[in-house]
Amino acid sequence: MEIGLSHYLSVAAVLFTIGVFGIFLNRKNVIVILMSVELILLAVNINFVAFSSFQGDLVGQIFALLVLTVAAAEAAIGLAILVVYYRNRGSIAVEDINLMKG
Amino acid sequence: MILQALFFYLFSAITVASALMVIGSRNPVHSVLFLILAFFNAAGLFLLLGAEFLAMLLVVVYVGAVAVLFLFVVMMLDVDFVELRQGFLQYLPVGGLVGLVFLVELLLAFSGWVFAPELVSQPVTPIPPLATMTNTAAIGQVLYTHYIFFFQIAGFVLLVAMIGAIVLTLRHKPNVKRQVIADQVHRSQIVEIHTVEPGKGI
Amino acid sequence: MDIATLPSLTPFLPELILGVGALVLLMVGVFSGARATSLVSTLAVLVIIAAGLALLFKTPDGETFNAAFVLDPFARFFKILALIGSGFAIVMSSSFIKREKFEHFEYPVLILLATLGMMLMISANDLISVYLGLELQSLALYVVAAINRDSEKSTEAGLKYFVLGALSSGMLLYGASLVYGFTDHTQFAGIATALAAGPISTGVVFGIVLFIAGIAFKVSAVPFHMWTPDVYEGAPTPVTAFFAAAPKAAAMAMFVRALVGPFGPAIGEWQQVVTFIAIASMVLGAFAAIGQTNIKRLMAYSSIGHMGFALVGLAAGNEAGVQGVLIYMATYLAMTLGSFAVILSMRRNGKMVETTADLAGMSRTHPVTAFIFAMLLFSLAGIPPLAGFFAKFYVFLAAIDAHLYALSVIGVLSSVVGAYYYLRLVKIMYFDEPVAAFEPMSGELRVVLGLSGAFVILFVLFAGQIGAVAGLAAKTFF
Amino acid sequence: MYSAIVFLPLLGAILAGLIALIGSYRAAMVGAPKEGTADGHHDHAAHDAHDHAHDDHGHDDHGHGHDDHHASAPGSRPAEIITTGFLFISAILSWIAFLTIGSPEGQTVHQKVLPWVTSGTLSFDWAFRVDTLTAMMLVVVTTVSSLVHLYSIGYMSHDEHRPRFFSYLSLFTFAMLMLVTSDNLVQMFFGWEGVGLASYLLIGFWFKKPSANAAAIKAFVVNRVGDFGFALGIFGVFVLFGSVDFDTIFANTSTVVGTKIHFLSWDFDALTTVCILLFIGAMGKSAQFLLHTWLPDAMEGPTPVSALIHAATMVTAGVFMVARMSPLFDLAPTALTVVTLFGATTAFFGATVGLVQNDIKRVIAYSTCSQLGYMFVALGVGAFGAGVFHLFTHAFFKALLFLCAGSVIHAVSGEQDMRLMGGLRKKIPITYWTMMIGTLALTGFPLTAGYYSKDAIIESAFMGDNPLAGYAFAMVVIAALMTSFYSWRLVFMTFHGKPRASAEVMSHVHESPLVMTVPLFVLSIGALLAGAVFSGWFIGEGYGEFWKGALFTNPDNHILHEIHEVPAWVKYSPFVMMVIGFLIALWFYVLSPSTPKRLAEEQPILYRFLLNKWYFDELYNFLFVRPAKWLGRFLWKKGDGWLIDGFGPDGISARVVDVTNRVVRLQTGYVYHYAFAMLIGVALLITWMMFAR
Amino acid sequence: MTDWPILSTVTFLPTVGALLLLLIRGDDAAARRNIYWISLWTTLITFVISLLIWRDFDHANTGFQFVERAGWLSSSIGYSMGVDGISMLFVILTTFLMPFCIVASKLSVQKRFREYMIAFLILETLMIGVFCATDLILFYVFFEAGLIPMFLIIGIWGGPRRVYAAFKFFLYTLAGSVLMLLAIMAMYWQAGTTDIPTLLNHAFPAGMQTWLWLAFFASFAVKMPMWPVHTWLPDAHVEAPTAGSVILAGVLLKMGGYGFLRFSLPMFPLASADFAPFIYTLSVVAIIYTSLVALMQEDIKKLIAYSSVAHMGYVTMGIFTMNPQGVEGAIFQMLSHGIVASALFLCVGVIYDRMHTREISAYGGLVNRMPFYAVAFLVFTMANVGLPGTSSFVGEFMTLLGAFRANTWVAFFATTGVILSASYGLWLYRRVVFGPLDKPSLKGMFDLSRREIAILVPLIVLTIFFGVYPTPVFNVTSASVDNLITNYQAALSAAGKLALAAQ
Repeated sequence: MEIGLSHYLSVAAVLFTIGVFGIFLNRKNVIVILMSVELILLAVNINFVAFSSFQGDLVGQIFALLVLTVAAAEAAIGLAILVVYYRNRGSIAVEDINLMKG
Repeated sequence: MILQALFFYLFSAITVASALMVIGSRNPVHSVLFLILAFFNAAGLFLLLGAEFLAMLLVVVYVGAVAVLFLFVVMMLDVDFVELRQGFLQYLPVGGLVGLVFLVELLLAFSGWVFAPELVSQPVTPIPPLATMTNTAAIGQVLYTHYIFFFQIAGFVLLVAMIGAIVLTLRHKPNVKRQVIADQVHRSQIVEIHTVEPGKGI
Repeated sequence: MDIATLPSLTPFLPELILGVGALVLLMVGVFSGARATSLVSTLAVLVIIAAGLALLFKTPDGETFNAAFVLDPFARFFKILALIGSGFAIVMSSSFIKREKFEHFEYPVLILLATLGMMLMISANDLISVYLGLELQSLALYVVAAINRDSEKSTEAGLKYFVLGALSSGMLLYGASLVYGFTDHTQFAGIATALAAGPISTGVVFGIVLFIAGIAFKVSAVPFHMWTPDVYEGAPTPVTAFFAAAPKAAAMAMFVRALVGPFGPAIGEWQQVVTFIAIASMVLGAFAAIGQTNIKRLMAYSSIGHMGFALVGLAAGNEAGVQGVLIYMATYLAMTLGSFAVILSMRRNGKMVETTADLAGMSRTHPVTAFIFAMLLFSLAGIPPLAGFFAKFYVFLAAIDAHLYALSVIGVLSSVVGAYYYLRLVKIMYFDEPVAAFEPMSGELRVVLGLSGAFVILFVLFAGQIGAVAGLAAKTFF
Repeated sequence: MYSAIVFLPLLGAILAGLIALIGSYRAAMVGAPKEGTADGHHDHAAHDAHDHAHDDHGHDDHGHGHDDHHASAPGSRPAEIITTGFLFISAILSWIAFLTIGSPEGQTVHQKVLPWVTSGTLSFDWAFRVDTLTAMMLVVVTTVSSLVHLYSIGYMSHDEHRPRFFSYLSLFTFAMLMLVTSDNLVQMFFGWEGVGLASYLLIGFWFKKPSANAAAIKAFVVNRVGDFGFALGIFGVFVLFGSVDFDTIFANTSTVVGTKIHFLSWDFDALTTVCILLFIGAMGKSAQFLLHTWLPDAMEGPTPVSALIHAATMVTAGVFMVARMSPLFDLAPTALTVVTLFGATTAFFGATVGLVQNDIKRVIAYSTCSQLGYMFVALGVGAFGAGVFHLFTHAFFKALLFLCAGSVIHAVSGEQDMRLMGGLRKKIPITYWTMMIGTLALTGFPLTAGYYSKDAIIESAFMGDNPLAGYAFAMVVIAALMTSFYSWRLVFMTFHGKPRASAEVMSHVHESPLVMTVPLFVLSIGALLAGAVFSGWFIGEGYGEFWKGALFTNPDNHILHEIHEVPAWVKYSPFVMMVIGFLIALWFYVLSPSTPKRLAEEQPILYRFLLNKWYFDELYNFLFVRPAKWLGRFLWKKGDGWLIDGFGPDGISARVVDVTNRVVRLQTGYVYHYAFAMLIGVALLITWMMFAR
Repeated sequence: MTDWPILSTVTFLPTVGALLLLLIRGDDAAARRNIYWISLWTTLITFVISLLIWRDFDHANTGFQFVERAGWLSSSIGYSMGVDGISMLFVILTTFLMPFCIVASKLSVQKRFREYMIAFLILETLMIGVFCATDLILFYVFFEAGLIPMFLIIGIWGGPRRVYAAFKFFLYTLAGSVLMLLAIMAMYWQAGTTDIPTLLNHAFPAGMQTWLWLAFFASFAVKMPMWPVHTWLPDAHVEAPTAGSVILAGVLLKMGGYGFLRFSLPMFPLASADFAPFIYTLSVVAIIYTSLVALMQEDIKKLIAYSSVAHMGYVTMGIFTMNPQGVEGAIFQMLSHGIVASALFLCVGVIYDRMHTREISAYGGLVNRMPFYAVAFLVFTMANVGLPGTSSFVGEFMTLLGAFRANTWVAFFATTGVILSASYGLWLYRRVVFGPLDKPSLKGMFDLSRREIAILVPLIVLTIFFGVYPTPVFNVTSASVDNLITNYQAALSAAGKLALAAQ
């Protein structure tokens, strides 16, 4: 049984969906949201690498490389913001992030 | 081929399962650990696809740096984990439905993918055959030439991340003593240098 | 591949100035400590001016970095807007910095870096450049949103912005990956060729939709707008002013370039999406703003609505439409900066006030400010002969040309609904009895307000010339 | 000359008006602050001191006896002299014109004054067209008007607003002259409405009296109902003839006979439609049945006004108009039938109501109403000359009657109720005798003016060949009986019997001054002789030379010749009726004064029915006034307020606010909701794209 | 003919005056006086210059005159001005009414005098611009921009419910106009230009005409205002300051009628013919409905406002009769209403300044203390009623005549308006002016001041003058109107022939 591109894409799609789920189903913990973001980016990377590999084009891998870089930066910023938020509120429960609305 | 398929299913199954656990586990520490597991297996998938360098990078950068960072923060923010799980299933039906529709549509779209020969002109940056150059070398070959622009910008992104992290979290606590090298080596009026003749004393 | 060939750096000169300037200023800041915020701000403005001058006078059009970066009239137009937006944002924050003890020298540096990101977005000619530029800008913005780190609101704003922003860039990336996968290209020219060549597969369409979703988040178009009110309210006011102006222009530029350029052949697909987004934005912007009492929040909804109007031009997808978007964004920038100059001056007893009721009777206490603000508001509402009218005029002109009648009718009617809340502000300023006066407006805010007021009022005289310039810029794609 | 006739009264009106205005303005501005010093709005309390001279004194219908502390307006005398003088000049010129035009060699005079409107094919000017009919009307109008002016000098001598009064009178005269001299329908309409305005002003002259105001409005509005028809008629004429000039119209009458006009979805005979529409106008102005209700109320005005406007001139404008348009009417037999119907009915109706009225002026008013009916009967049966002749004679004796009534009222300190009069014969003999003459003329006593014209009408009605001629004949004969009865009733109740007024009033009764009695004499002469002198011209042998085509042009119309061949009983019937009426009146009010009361008690329904004028006011109130008010309020509150605003702007804005509240509630502040919204958005778009492709 | 840009001069002179006002500092009596005189002189000079337009106007020329052109938005959307027989008199009307507004406001406006005058002068520029513009976009700009000053005038200097009224006025009119804007754009793409003279000769496809017509109708119907979109007018009138009402009734309402004449009829003749019955219906309903409503009003201004709606019903009816009498009558009616309604509002202003109430029941018997006022008010009431000899009659008569030629039902029902207008007009007059003066608050009233006389007398003179001698007006309008109708008929018959050929 041949493992084709669509297999990889499907895995990526599932991961992506899980990541999205993680963002809006999660009620209690912001860190999990950040991890969900990482999952999404992982899914994207799988996509890129898979396409790159199946097309024989290196650009996809370069893109994935850069995504990885940016994702790391993003994680850093995200965590930094989370930390300052925690310092202010003493909580990282998602439900508490509700000062502004309407 | 069979082996490849086997590994594919293994890696992808674990990736998906651990991804689910990331968002599903009670304890954030477990989430991070599952995230690491997912990354490892994704790296495996990359290997299967022939992207060794990225696989390595994923392990080094993500597992080694990002995931650890997460772990660090989770530990640092002393959150009461027991309480953090309620309400998960409240919106699951609706959300699940929407997500499912979304997923199914994505999957359907992939079926339309064809490696259409008429589409493919020459790839801009073709992957050189493994015989002539390894994946890492090939990436290295283009990253600093063709894609120097992206590389530099990525550098700026990282710089922003650095500045951002510092500006947000760094605090100068007034009562903490810090080493100021400049002060130490600074010559001030208080310190006076006298050339003392040997044997004379001041 | 010829390694010896160095890419031409001349089209890249403004970005170079910004990037290097940011690094230098960072050094200046680090070595002078927190006291240097004002100095760094001033220098940052100078850097922006320098970049602008370079952009206007020293840079030829052209592609560079293997066509990942392009400078064309369209990009030039938007870059000017972005630079103006950022520059004035820094200028306007200077008094705020002094009064609120807001001493982060990183702030101007981050704005410079964000501006760099915007410039890259505007010039992006490759999906990768799009992504990197976007992230450079976004990361900086996440940080500045939360920069008032001791404020709950500010950090909450940063957090929300970050979480949703990350989600949106995930979507954008996913879309980009699909586009890449189904067209075999990340370069815009290649994508366009691939799309033009054959039938457009569902995968590409999904890619485009996800990509649009990602950018729509940046321009805060419905339904990806939800962050906007909260972030506008939570972020420090100068930051909000910045948010409202330059990044919108940059994201819109990218939006236009991506859809009209590489995705141009797929207009049949994305036109409906953009139409939907435009309608939703206009309507929501109009309706939701009515309920607001916080003026920053109100401006947030207002900007949502305005992005909807700008997208009308994009939805038309023709030359006139692009021209409309260009004019719209220019006008929007001027109006936003002016409005925020007023909002920034709303200071009483040493504290900023933010509710609309605080404007009561402003026409008596600050007649000139109130007059200009009223003109800005009428302009935002799209009443001739002010600039806002012409902005709307051009986008709807394009929409009619593209036979988007339903969109046009809904659009103009929602502009009527939207006019209500602008009028309400005018009413508060002019018809209501005065409350205590604000503290005197600082000089630089006066300048900004005066300039934007002059732009808005005198636009009618120069509408032809501005339109011509925008038309020239729009020709880039056609 | 014609310009002078028409415009002298206008000049007088303007001058008198200015005198009135300046005088009252000066009076009102005493103590007014200089503007600019106190921001223009005055401190009301500070000026209360100034209005001591203006206590609100209700006026009665006369200006005499009390209210002596009311100073006359300054310039009253000049105003009187100017207006009266101009009017007399105008009257003299009119007689000259009448004799010139009416003489066999007289020519119709056309005189253009000013262009008015030119638009496409529509074009009309301010212009005079003086033919015999006009000249006759000029005489009637200016003569009666000048006499009324003169009379008013005495009658109004104690009123504080005399300049205004004379200004109105002259204004009225001007408008009436414009009406009769017009050479096109629009100018006629100008005069038509102009007299309406003057009538409105004069009825409401005592503006403090609510009843006077109400009557004034009623007069104007009811007249407007007529004008509604008149205006439509003019439009119809224009559509038919392409012109509104009389000459053009009359020249082309034959071309439109039998043509149809599409009016209100149906095709009608063009001439009939137009004529009926015009006649509606005439009904309004001439107080014909259904549109008569304003005339009795108009008696709220000063009595000279009643004499001038509501007896002699304005109310006959309708008759004049139909006569003027006789070339059209004569070709529209159906329209003439309608005219006959209304004329006969009015003649009867007015007479019945006049039987029981107690207000001296109202009796005469209903009498006028009735007599106008006579005129229309004549017009309706095609005897245009007879109708116009009656107009002519009626002007004299009816003006006389009113002025006499005014003199009576003047004598009894403003009392108008005949039940409180009686026995005045000796005290005011001149009035009594002139009134006798008027009464005789009205009842058609042989050889008086009324005798000639009225008998001609009755005879024409008998001979008329339209379907309702028989009905008309019956009505006018019965009306003649009643006319005689109420006329004599008036005389007996007022002048004979025992005085029923208080002794104090009786002690004040005195004969009117010379300015008032001279007009009575003059009019008496007219009432006595106008018929005898002019009957030959109007309806007799001199007919053709006199009218010279100013009346009908239809060669088949021979009715004025045929009336000489009526049976004898017809010829004597009016006289018999008059005698019977006189005898009954004599029995009721002189010989057996208790009979009327008994009769009223025996026939309460009929009595009330008549006393309340057939309940027309109540009916109209019920049919039109109250529904209109209800409808107005309904449309305002429910239509505009509830429906249009409620579902329009207000409703929409309320819905907008609802939507806003709902939209704002979407913005919950929770990140996961926001993320979910984004997901839904993307999923939605993707799904849409999936199926839309 | 003058060779200087007279139209632009007239249009922008008031703006110059407004800018001059900006130079005046202070809020004391002297400043007030200066502001007043500058404004007055500005408007007077504008008026005098505008009279030159009339003097030099070529009656025989059916095209646009005094044409000015300059580049603006693009080669096909320019700044172009011009007047023809239809628009010229509206310019004069505007410039004519303006000084009255200034004078009438001299004392009644207490607060923010300078801003008030600036708003009015700007408004004048915009109003004149509407009638002079010969480019659709330019027209629209002027047309809509007028909302801003009017909004402020009502909102700042208005009565107690001014906020509601101002918003209603603004949003209602805006909602109508934006659709017109879209139609203008569609026309631009169809014809390639927004130049009105060119568009007048452009034949739009029949199907498109319907939609364009409806869009323009949305704007003009609201502006007119036609039933059932009239409800903003009574509110706006009641709350607006006197001069605001004058301008509103005198000029702003005319823009709707002008728009119908300038655009709907000549540019969309087929649609106009199709929709004429619709317009008739609305007009007749307006005449009867609003007259009945006026009958029951308790507020003087509201009553006059409703009567304005009724009178505008005559105008729309007349315009769509498409015969010379109807159209010229409609133009005349608009001009006449501009004078008469303005004068009525000025009259109301006079007593409002004294009593600060507009309730009819607060008055009564004013003639006792204010004879001059009573005369003036009577003249205008009678003019409002349509008495022959006043200018209103000419317009009313001709529109009705035109309507009779077009459709007798319409004429029949519309003519009932003469009865109703008499009812409410006299009823108002009787309640305000006649009767005994027994309200203590009224006893201190004084008659018109010299300033007020100076305002009202010219209006009286004109009302009567144009009633007696309307020829000057018809001289101006007739050629253009004939041309309009000829083209209209030609377009209709051309379409008819096409339809025949197609069969």
